[in-house]
Amino acid sequence: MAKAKRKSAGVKGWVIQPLRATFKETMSALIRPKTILYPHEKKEERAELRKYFRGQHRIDWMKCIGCQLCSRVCPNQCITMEKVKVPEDYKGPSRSETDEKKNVVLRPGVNLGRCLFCGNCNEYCPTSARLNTTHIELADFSREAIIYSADKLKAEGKPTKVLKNKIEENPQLDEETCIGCKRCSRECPTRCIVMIPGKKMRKDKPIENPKFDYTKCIGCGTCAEICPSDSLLMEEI
Amino acid sequence: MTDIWINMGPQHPMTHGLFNLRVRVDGEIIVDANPLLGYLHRGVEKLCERRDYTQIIPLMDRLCYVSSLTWSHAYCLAAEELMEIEIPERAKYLRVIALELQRIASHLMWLAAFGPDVGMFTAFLYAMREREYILDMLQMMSGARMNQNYPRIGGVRNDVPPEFTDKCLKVMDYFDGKRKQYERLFDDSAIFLMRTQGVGYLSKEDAMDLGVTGQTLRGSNVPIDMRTHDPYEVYDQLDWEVQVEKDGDCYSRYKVRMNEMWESTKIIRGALKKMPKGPVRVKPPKRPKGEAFRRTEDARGEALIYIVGQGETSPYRVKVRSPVFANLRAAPVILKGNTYADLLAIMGSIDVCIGETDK
Amino acid sequence: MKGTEVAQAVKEKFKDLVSNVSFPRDRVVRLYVPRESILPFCKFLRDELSCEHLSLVTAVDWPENFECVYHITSYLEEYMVELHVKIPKDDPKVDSLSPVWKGADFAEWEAYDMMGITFVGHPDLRRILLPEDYLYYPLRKDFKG
Amino acid sequence: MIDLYGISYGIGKWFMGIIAAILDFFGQWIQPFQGLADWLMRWETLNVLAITIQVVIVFLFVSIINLFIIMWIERKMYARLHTRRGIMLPLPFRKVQKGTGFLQNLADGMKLIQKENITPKNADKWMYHIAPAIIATTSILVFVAIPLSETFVVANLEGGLIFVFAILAIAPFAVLVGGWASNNKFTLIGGMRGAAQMLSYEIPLILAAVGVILLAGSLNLVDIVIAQQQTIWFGIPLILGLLVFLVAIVAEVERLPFDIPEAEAELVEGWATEYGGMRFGLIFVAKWVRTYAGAALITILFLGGWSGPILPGEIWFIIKSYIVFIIIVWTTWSLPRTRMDQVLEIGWKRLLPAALISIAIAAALKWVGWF
Repeated sequence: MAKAKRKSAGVKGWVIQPLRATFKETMSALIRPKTILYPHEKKEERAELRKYFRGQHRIDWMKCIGCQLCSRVCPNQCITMEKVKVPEDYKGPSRSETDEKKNVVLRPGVNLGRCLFCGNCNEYCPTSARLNTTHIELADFSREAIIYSADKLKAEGKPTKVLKNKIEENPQLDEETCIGCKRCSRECPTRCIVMIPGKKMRKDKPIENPKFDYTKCIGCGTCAEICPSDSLLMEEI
Repeated sequence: MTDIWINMGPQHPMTHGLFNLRVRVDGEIIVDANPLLGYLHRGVEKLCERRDYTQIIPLMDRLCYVSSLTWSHAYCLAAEELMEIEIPERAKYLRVIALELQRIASHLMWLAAFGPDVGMFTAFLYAMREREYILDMLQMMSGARMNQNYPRIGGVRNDVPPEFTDKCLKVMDYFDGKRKQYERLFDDSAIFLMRTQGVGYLSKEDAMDLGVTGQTLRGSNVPIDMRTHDPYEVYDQLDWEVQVEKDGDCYSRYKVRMNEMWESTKIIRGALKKMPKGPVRVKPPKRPKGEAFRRTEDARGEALIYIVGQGETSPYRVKVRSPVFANLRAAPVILKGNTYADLLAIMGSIDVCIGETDK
Repeated sequence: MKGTEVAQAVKEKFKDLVSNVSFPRDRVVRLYVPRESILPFCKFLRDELSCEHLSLVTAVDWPENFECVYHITSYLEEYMVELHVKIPKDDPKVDSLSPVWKGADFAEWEAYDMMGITFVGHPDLRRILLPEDYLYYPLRKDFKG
Repeated sequence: MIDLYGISYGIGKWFMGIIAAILDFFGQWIQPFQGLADWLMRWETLNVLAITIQVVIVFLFVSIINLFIIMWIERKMYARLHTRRGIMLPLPFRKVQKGTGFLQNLADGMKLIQKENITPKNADKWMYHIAPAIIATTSILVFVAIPLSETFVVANLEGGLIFVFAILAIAPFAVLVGGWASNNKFTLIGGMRGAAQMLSYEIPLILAAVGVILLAGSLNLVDIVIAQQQTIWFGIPLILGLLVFLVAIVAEVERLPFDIPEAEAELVEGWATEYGGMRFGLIFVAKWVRTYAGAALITILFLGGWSGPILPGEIWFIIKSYIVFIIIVWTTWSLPRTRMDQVLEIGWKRLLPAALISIAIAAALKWVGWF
């Protein structure tokens, strides 16, 4: 089984060559060792590594429109939407009609115990409201402490009007089953739905069907989720 | 009866991961060996059936913590085959760069484990130090050191920052310069040669019959590399060579891996030079139908992912072929007749990663 | 060898046993074989068509039957055969390929473990990833958590 | 002349003088105290006390001061070899991590002392507990015979070299005992390997020293060094013997190229797997003490002992032995581990002939009349 030796290291190989290698490394490290003194020096704060770094989440409340898209694309279902009470004169965007009546906004909270920092939520956020910080020291003493509520993740920025449909789906209406309840138009975070009279009649009145403004639609799927008669279907653009 | 069974693992410094290698030794000679798996089984294939196509990518990253990018890439490649989409040229080059960086990082991790296996702890720290520079580059590309979640179905997550090319070339120069150091430490060290040469012999016929792939196969003089055998991305347009060694012992496997690392730097340089400008991502369809598979050369061998789609947002069946799973099959064959102390050199040269083996 | 040539060679030997031949890629051929003839078919592949390497054994749980998918590679001729075998649900048995390729037993172990397909002629068929006394086959579609 | 015995005697006499004075003072009223004071000041009592103090001084030097220094040297040295920073224990109130970490070993020792002492269920309890004690005591006992200078020596034995080799050879026996008594497969294999290695390395070790004995014409370690002062360091004509001795001493103390009895990759922690707490600490520390003993032996036999200009002899001795120790550490962390059969092969096929050649060279030199 054993085969003859092919390469012999020679006399030098017994000790001298390995010692040479380690000696060179020792000399290079004598004054400045290569290790980082961790709590004082942090690698992720180096400028060139910071651009796409995925650390702890922050949510820009002035950009977030509460569309629930992040919680939908999250592989681990670690994002839960919370209804947060706000003062009546709150100027944040993104309040669907129901929320505005109740003076609440829908904002994501993150269970960091489950989060795997994949960055999907950032990627699909239609308003780029989700920010990634370089903060990574998130360990804590209890499980409750790493469930971050919406308030804790709050960051204030400037509101934006740019909406991008990154999920690339749009709702399609099945007019046959629509009952005209208006829930979709009330819950839509971008208010891209207007109700117009449709073909079907009920009690001699036309049933109001939703009409979508696809330039504003972000494909979040809230309307399809909320529809009581399942007449909305998300379809690819 | 002088034979004794020794349980190596799951809590044993030899096992790089969680598995149990039961070894029967007669004095110092190994008579029989039997790997027992399943300590890290997470049911990835079942989990894939409950997630949609995009959400599987971070899951695939976690198949192997050492070379995560190759797995998510293999999945994306198979999914693109299923969806019948062609990705942009720049994305292909970016993927190649990321894959080769990941391959170097994975091999360095292997070297870091192989060093202590043959009793040289110094190699562990040297290799880990070099790996950190490579991981910096991956972090610059994708935003995470490990579990990058970088490839996407239809491209990559994001374009690289503009200063990436210079930084990456600098790291490659540094890494090339270190080659001499490693050769002095390993190849010129008589004790290292004593430990690896003529140890753990695997013949060419056995290697092919047992379904062994990757460096273990190439160490046994079979020049099969999926990058040229079944070309994907732009490997066929770049200038590089498949690394083969003639004698199927530990030293051959070691040499193949070492040579591959510096071959990878060559690929990265070529890809950085040739990389065109343009978009990095196209939109994939959501509900594909049909079945598809793609093979890639993982850092440990042939990775094959087989996907069946049924027109749903999540696949009907995903099957992962782990190279280490097949290579472990060869372990008892190689081990038989060697001494107990050689077990480490042999298992180290196979490069076991249990994350992808148990799935 | 191109996929079409392989299909030609296979069809000459096993005339009407081979069905549903398709070519997903240039050097890949996908075909269906009845489960009785899998062992002679694979022997033919290995001996005549120089398929040295069995990559993968997959089991898929379709609503009406099981299906075993074998990915078989030829290193020399650089092509691949994707072999499908349909297995009825009430009798999930198929011949083991371990006489043909030694490395097949590990892959078949996993298929047995996850999908409960019994491989006749396997040297040592037992649970590999799951506990020895586990009752269920988790990758079947009727397995609920 | 000031020597270790003289200093100890002085300390003892001074200390006893105080006690005797006090007793004498009370002796005015209580007669027997006067007799006791007289007895305390007798030569025999003071002699015993002086020897005790001597041993305590050597023990303190070996196991406290010297041990901390060599442990610190090794840990810091191989950290730099790994391009790391190594131990750096800051004081609790300092925020910035800047420190040499000299007290880190003390902290580690404190931790080990606090650990519970676990005995495996089916272990042979007596043997299991006695093995680390044997190793620790014999390791320190080596220094009884090792002179730091002409006068700084506890026991200037006539057959000092024989005593040192005999004491060094006991520890592998304890390795076998400890490995066997632990009732564990890994420890058993480790213990067996330790015994086999001892057999193959004891002989080249002693044979390499035979050349020195021939040249010096004495087994007394002090005489050997004085012989070197009169001629040249024996390391220069007997370079082969020096190399053999160095390799054999590394194998003897089970350091890395030859640490197969505790190959941590395959045998977890080798024969010491089952030991915990301070028993493990003793084993660990004894390894360092033995390595230093080896370095000291090389210094005495080949490198001229304490001979050197300007500085006092003890300082020269310590400097030389530390340099040898550093060389041992450097090789330790640059080489992989050999295999069991290869260790025996190196021992019997390479080192033994080399040692014999070294003896032949020494004999030839003696015959020519240069020494």
